[in-house]
Amino acid sequence: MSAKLRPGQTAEIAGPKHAMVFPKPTVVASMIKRAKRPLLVIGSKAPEIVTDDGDLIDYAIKIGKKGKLTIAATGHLIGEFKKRKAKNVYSIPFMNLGDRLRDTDWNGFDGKGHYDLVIFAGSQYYMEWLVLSGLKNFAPNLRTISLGNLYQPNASWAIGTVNHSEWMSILKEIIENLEEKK
Amino acid sequence: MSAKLRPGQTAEIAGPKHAMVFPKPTVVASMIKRAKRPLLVIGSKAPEIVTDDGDLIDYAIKIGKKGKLTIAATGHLIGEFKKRKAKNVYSIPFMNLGDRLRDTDWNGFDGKGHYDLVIFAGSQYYMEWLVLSGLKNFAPNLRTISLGNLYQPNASWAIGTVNHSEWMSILKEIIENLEEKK
Amino acid sequence: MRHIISIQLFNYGRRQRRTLSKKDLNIKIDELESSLGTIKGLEIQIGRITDEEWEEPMGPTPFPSVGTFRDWDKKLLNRYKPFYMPLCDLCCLCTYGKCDLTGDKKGACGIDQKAQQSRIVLLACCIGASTHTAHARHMLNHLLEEFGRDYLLDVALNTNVEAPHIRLVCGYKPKTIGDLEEALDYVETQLVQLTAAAHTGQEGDNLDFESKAFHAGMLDHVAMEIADISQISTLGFPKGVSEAPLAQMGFGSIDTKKAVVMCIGHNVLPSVDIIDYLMEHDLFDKVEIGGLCCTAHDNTRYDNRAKILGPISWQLRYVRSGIPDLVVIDEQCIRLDIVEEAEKIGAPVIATSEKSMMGLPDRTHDDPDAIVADLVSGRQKGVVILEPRKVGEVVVKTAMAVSPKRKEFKEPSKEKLFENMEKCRGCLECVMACPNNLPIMDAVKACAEGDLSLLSELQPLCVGCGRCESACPEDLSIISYMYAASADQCKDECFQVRVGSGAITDVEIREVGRGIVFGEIPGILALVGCANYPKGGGEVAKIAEEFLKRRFIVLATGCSAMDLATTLDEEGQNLYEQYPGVFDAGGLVNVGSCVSNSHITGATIKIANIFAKRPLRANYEEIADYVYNRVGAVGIAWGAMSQKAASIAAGCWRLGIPVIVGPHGSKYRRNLLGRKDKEEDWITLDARTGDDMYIGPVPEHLFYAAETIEEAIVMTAKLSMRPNDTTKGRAVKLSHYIDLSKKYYGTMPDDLELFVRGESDLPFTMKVELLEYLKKKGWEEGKIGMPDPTLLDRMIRRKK
Amino acid sequence: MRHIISIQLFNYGRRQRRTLSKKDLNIKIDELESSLGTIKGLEIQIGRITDEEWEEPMGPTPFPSVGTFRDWDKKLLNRYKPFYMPLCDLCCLCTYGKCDLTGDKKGACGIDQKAQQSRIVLLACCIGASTHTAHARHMLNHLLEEFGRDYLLDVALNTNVEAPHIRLVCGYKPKTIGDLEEALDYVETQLVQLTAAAHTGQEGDNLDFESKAFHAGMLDHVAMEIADISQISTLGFPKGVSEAPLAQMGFGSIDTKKAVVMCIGHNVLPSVDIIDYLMEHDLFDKVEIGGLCCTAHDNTRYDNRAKILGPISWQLRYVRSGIPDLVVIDEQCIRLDIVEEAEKIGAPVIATSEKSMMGLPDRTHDDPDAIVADLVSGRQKGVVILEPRKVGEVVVKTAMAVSPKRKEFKEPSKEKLFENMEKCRGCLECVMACPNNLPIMDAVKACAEGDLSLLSELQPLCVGCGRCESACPEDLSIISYMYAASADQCKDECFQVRVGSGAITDVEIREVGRGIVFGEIPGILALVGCANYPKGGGEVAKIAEEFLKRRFIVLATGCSAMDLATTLDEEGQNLYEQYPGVFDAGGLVNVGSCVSNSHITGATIKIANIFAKRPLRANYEEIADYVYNRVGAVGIAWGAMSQKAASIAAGCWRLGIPVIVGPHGSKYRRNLLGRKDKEEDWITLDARTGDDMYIGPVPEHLFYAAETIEEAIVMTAKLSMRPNDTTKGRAVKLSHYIDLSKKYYGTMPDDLELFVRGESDLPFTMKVELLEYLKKKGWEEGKIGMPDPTLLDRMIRRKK
Ligand code: SF4
Ligand code: SF4
Ligand code: SF4
Ligand code: SF4
Ligand code: SF4
Ligand code: SF4
Ligand code: SF4
Ligand code: SF4
Repeated sequence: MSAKLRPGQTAEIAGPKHAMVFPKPTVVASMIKRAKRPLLVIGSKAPEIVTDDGDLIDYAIKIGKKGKLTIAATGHLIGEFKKRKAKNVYSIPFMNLGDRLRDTDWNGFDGKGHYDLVIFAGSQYYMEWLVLSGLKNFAPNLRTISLGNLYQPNASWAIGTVNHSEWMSILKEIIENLEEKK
Repeated sequence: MSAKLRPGQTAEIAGPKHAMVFPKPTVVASMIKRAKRPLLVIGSKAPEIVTDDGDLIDYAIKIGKKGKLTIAATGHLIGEFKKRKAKNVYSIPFMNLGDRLRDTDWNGFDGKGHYDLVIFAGSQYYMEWLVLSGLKNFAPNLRTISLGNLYQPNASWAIGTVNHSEWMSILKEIIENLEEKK
Repeated sequence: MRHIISIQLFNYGRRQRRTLSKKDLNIKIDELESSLGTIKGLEIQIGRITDEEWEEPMGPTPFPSVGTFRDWDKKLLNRYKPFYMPLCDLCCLCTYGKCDLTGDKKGACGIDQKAQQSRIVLLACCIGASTHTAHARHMLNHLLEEFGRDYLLDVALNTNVEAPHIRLVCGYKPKTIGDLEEALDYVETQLVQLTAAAHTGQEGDNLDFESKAFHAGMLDHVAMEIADISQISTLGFPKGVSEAPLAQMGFGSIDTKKAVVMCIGHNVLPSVDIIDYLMEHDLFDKVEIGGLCCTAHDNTRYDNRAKILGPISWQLRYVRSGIPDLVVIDEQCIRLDIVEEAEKIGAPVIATSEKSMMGLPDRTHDDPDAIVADLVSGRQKGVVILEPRKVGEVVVKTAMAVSPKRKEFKEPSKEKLFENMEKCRGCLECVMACPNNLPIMDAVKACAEGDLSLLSELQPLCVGCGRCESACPEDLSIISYMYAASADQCKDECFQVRVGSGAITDVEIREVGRGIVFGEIPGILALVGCANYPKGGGEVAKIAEEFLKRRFIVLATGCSAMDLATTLDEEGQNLYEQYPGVFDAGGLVNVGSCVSNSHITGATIKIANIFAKRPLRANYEEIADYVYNRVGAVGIAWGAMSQKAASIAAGCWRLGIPVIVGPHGSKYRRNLLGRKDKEEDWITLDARTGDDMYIGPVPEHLFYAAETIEEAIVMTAKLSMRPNDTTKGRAVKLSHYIDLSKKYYGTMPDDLELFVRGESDLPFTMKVELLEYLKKKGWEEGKIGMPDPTLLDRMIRRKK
Repeated sequence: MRHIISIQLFNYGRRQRRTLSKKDLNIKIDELESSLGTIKGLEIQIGRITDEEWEEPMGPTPFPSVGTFRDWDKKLLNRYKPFYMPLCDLCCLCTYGKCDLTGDKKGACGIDQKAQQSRIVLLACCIGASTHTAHARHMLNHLLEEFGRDYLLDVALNTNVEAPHIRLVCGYKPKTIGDLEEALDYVETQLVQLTAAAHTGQEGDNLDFESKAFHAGMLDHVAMEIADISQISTLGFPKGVSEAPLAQMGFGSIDTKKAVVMCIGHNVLPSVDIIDYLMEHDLFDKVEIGGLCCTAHDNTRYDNRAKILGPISWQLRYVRSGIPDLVVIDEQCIRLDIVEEAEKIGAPVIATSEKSMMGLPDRTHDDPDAIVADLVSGRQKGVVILEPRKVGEVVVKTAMAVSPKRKEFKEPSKEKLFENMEKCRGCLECVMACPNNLPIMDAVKACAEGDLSLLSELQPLCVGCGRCESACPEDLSIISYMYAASADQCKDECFQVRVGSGAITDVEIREVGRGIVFGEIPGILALVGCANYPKGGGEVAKIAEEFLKRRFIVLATGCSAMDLATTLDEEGQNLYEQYPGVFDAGGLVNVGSCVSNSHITGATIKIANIFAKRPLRANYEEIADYVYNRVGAVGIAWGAMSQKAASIAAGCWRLGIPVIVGPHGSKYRRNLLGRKDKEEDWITLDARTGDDMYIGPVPEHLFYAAETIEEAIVMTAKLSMRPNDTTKGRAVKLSHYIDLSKKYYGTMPDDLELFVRGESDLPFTMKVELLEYLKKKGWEEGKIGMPDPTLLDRMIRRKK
């Protein structure tokens, strides 16, 4: 057994409690499917992340649609979603979002209750790291997933550090598996 | 793949560079056998570590004899070795030893040259942790092994966190495998 | 030798040090004989002889102690609750540790994670404030020695309120540079109390830690004020002039045929001696003096023939260019491997501060020529010279002697700079070590194959931290590669930077006060702090331009003031050249170095005092309440990274001024965020009646890390709103907010209903559209009040 | 109201603040009219009116600055090179980070791992020294207010040198408590400089950081001296008395039928008010006042009817016992969850320091009875009262009212204390969280099955940190279990502790000076610091006894002074009862609280000054050189864990006094270790001739973490050797070293040849045996010199 876990950034070490790495993409999908109030948080690097047929925003819209997730667009990203006519997308600064997610009294963007699973993608690595740290420490009951391609220790689960093509195929597989949502 | 490594102490996290865990005891033995100038460092907790037929000091003496290792007894432990008529044992405070090991000009207790592999057992967990940290950072070319039963992240290799009986059988297996030294 | 005596008065009725307000006295003794001996030229001042001019009665809180403003702080912290984001789950501050504080765990001392995070914030603020205070002390000691205690403070033209922070916090009015000492003593005493509070087993409550951090911030602004007004008064810096002269910045500003001296840091004293030496010996045509960081600003404030090399992030790049013949370091913002790096290019280092001695031998008391000889011969790679007035000669002589011998280093060949590149083993260590995960490996590999474009694209994204090199197992000189790949462009770059103008004058305050308070000037935007962000240059200038066009008053200091000079329009003009250098709507003022930040907060204080006639003396809470509720000031420290930045920001928070930082600012471990969705958080008192009133979330946040520059821009517009805005003012601010949202978010804001108090707040041209929107949102006219806003009970004029 | 003025003199010839040496002047003005108003009762002191008594000319280094003793420090650091052991490989001090500094990597600011580790050491020392300085400031401000500036310092019987640190460091001689302020101002100024040096981008060299840490340590001893001599002078504490009275300590010392007040911390002022109130109202038979940590010592110095509850590590245990009716916290060494813990037993908390407000409401300005009512009713779980003179009434009234209502808490049943034990799920989280990896789980499981023995065996091994509980997923109250398992024993424990005697008198110094300097008294052993080690109680007493028997002078302070009271001989007598309380060979003196540590270093300074007649005034290097080479003092801080301990130790290092810490002291991130195997490291100057001379490795280490108590004992004997030992003295020391080695190591030392200068150094009884040993080792007579040892060139009397 080797202790070597490939980190997302050399000094990313957080603490004793750190993210589990998904054994396979289908687990992500089924986790999302099982969630009652999942939220997908898309960060402002999303347009720079190029996929086969578009960018991470397109993937996000697909995931949102197929998994019936509310989407939070951070930074100034909302415009992109508007352009692509995505539904159920809210704009919120990343810091605000973190702050609200740790508040158990917050009832979500639609006022219908707190989220039970929050999935992150497309954010600046270290900023996501920190928001996840805030949540790990102060929202102990919130489950978090990082879909980024660099290991995020502060999430509950993470994809881990993978290269671009591996990453893309993981995301695709997640999307495919979401289809089957009953 | 799970990122969970069972730590030796909850907050033992050191840094990005941390010990490999031995896949099996024979590897330890062969590493020792391959070493030109190995040193075994025995800490003052050794008499408290009870084995089937004695204590860790007895094991240390066996390892020393079979693997032809020099032994450094830290704390006030030298008396125990003397009592048991062990040879090739030197007394030195743990801090001093660490300080000398990081000095490439030091020629060892016998003046015949620096050690190339240093094996630790029987020390206070956190004190070993720190000496190993000093060596990891400032003696980059020195290979270190922790034979303790709690994972020591700052060593080059460690046994990892195991319970007492697992630990004992690992130590025994190491001793057995040392026999075959040519 | 003259002995001059400063006197502290202890008023035994309080625990705090105090000055007498009117019982002042000045005794001069030319010669006095006593049984103890003879004293000549003795001057005794009891109290402040200057006080006679200050009729204002003492306010409630002179020389406040650690807990004095705790209630005020908690009012703010209750509205802007800290959202903690631990950068580490452990505490390693004592040998009981490391302790795991994850979640609800406690350390061996009983501390919990929130208290720990806020303790680290406090510690950072203490270190930051100590840094400016230590700087101020060093500066003041030297200036007192050189100019005498009686040297009159002369800070800004036509200005009565010379030291708003000292007046506000300490409750006295300094007249001479000697008078500054009492405030500095006070700051030091308080800082030691605060540092002590961070000790294991002292404070335990996170909000009490936060309040203490605010206290450190307040003290920091006093210290910065002392540092800057003492140097402005004595060294002939611009005194609040409009349209300050221009200085040159960039690689292209340096004539590499001259001997080049590179000064790094924050303390202008050694540089002053160098410039004086150059002037006295008429050597400006033989020697270039260029600076990095604040020393650069202050050098140009002293003499605008000095050059600005650039902000902190260019430090390593400049050294790698080989151009500097000699490096002078004073204090702060110094790369700690500078001696090693300078050695590689054959440039000796002169260290000039006890705070930063870098292991070099102390030659303060040696003969200058002997020192020069040792440096020129390379017998010593650097020396310490602690007497500022001894630096000039050594530096100039050494630089001139070294320069001709450094030919081989001064113009390194591309081959040399690109050395070893092909050894890249593709391990990705560089990328993982890079704070921004920049694609370094790809760029290096491409370059090795002859394609320089990727590397030169990296250059503007790189903050020059050197972590990639340090991580590289092949020890590749990645920063040199980046420099080499874009050297041809950047070598000719020369930008104009307006010289730091110093404090805002009373006249300027009087002229704009009304516009700001009633919202007709939409806001004051301060762009401050370091340039440690990717795309240095473009980003900050983009913000500045956006708000200059919208007739905000835009102020800049430190590296930000440099960085925004680097963006040119089609005509090759930068913002300093396009916009007037005046403290007025649409004006862009470089206030100066980092210690000049005190003038920005000082200006908001002066608005309350001079424009609104609020009593200033030892009256912190009322003034802060005023600034918070009425002065639409917003600070952006896009590249803030240091402990100093933390304490400067904390000084803004206590005054109620919101601060936005860049994304890595989230690493400050917490933000102070308002919750616009919670109406109960936005209840304010109406000073006229004492009624509670809902005012909407203005300003929404107090400390806030933005993810993108676009987000920061839109948020700035939003944070400029204040409960006191007139309808006209609010309409202007709303129109900017809407406009910028549309521009950068591609959509209307989704929270407009929280800022429109009544129809008359609506920008006229958008009225119809907006009313429709508001209707959908269920907006009600008048739900949001327009009180005479205050958070302080005692400001209520008529109690119910 | 009386106004009293203190005056600082600035000597313009130097940058440092200075006092005039002889030009002193004292003006009293009963009433003075000037154009500015009338002043009454004004007193002006110029310079030090006390100076007239001090004929000694000013030494070379009054008010030294950060770099003044850098050369001296580097001499020591070159012999005792730091061995760094990072507690973390990362740096997280600024938002550039986290940076990985492993091995030869550098941070984004250019710092390397060694510099980073030493920076953290500096920061710890700054925090530690700030803590004592802030304490001294608070103490002094209050005492000045209460007793007036002119109150005469009266520190110790028959003692002229009242303040060795102030005289040595600052170069003046304080006469009144008001005179202490100048030294305190100086310390604060310097500490801010040092804290600033830890800022990102300032100091870069590890040895310069170390030197700065030494500076912080030196300042710390000045601050501690100020704190202690001001309270000794004013509050009637013992003034260096021999055989100080005894006070009672332990659970058994408390009469639980009375209302029990538990005071935690380091600042006696609130406790003084409580004791005064008890005296004035004759309530000592109704109220017990017990203290933890230094407040406990100082309470008994004020009135030995006060009780010592115990050292820091018993804090949680005492609360869990349910006995305290009310908890008063002042500053330092407070468990930060104390409010929560006290709430669980229904005891209100009174916080009395701005440094530690714990989130409680500030009621300083409220009516005492209103506060009492709120606390007794439980409307408030605690309050802040910042005026020490208001605490007594509230505390006593509240405790007396609360006590009868707390019956249910005061004697918790075993069932209650053992609650939930059976829920243990065997997860081992407790064990992994325990700093000592104690076998908690096994003990809990055994206890759940009725076997209490394992738990009660754990109790003495446990340092009371609570990490196990915090980690336990079942929230089991492990500390309560441990308490309950051994409550029956510990409830009756009552130990005698000698009350802190304060400074060592000049007379005592005169009497023992010779014996110490020539080695006839083998050494001074100081047992200081916290009690955070397993087996608290046994360990420190074991050391003390070993050296008392060997006629060392044994001094103790703080929690160590408490801890060594807990070991009893067959007759039930502890060391305080067995050994005389005198500063002489074989004497055991409790010097006092942690700030009394200044008297221990002060005693070594006084030996140099009073016994050896070395000039004291502003003459630090010479005195340190003397202490280092001649005074066989060794400090052991077995449980040291805090930043304060770091700075106290640093103050010892700069004076050349070796310090041994317990194993967890390795977490201080570095040791300062000599290399006895390197002869070249042990060359010293002979002051008589200027010749270099090999002196052997004495003392071998400067800062050293021992693995076991036995190792510490043997090392203490070894570290007591000094180059200046007479042959007789060396023989005595060697015989202890050999004897203790045999006893604890079961063998002769293997390095004796390094300490035997000539045959006459050999203990007579072992001569034959030793000569044989030495022969084997190739020892040569006279290879090790016996110079008049010095490290300072300027001490050489006859240059070659
Ligand atoms: S300060 Fe507290 S939390 Fe930090 S290491 Fe020490 S005991 Fe643990
Ligand atoms: S120097 Fe530039 S490329 Fe290298 S790690 Fe730093 S930011 Fe990244
Ligand atoms: S760290 Fe060095 S060797 Fe590794 S990929 Fe980067 S440049 Fe290449
Ligand atoms: S802005 Fe930042 S980097 Fe620039 S001089 Fe100021 S502190 Fe240094
Ligand atoms: S707080 Fe910083 S230095 Fe301490 S363990 Fe965490 S990362 Fe390391
Ligand atoms: S202080 Fe230096 S090493 Fe530490 S985080 Fe900041 S840049 Fe990195
Ligand atoms: S309280 Fe005692 S048993 Fe529990 S973790 Fe601390 S030392 Fe270990
Ligand atoms: S942590 Fe709690 S549940 Fe787990 S073994 Fe320890 S006592 Fe039992």
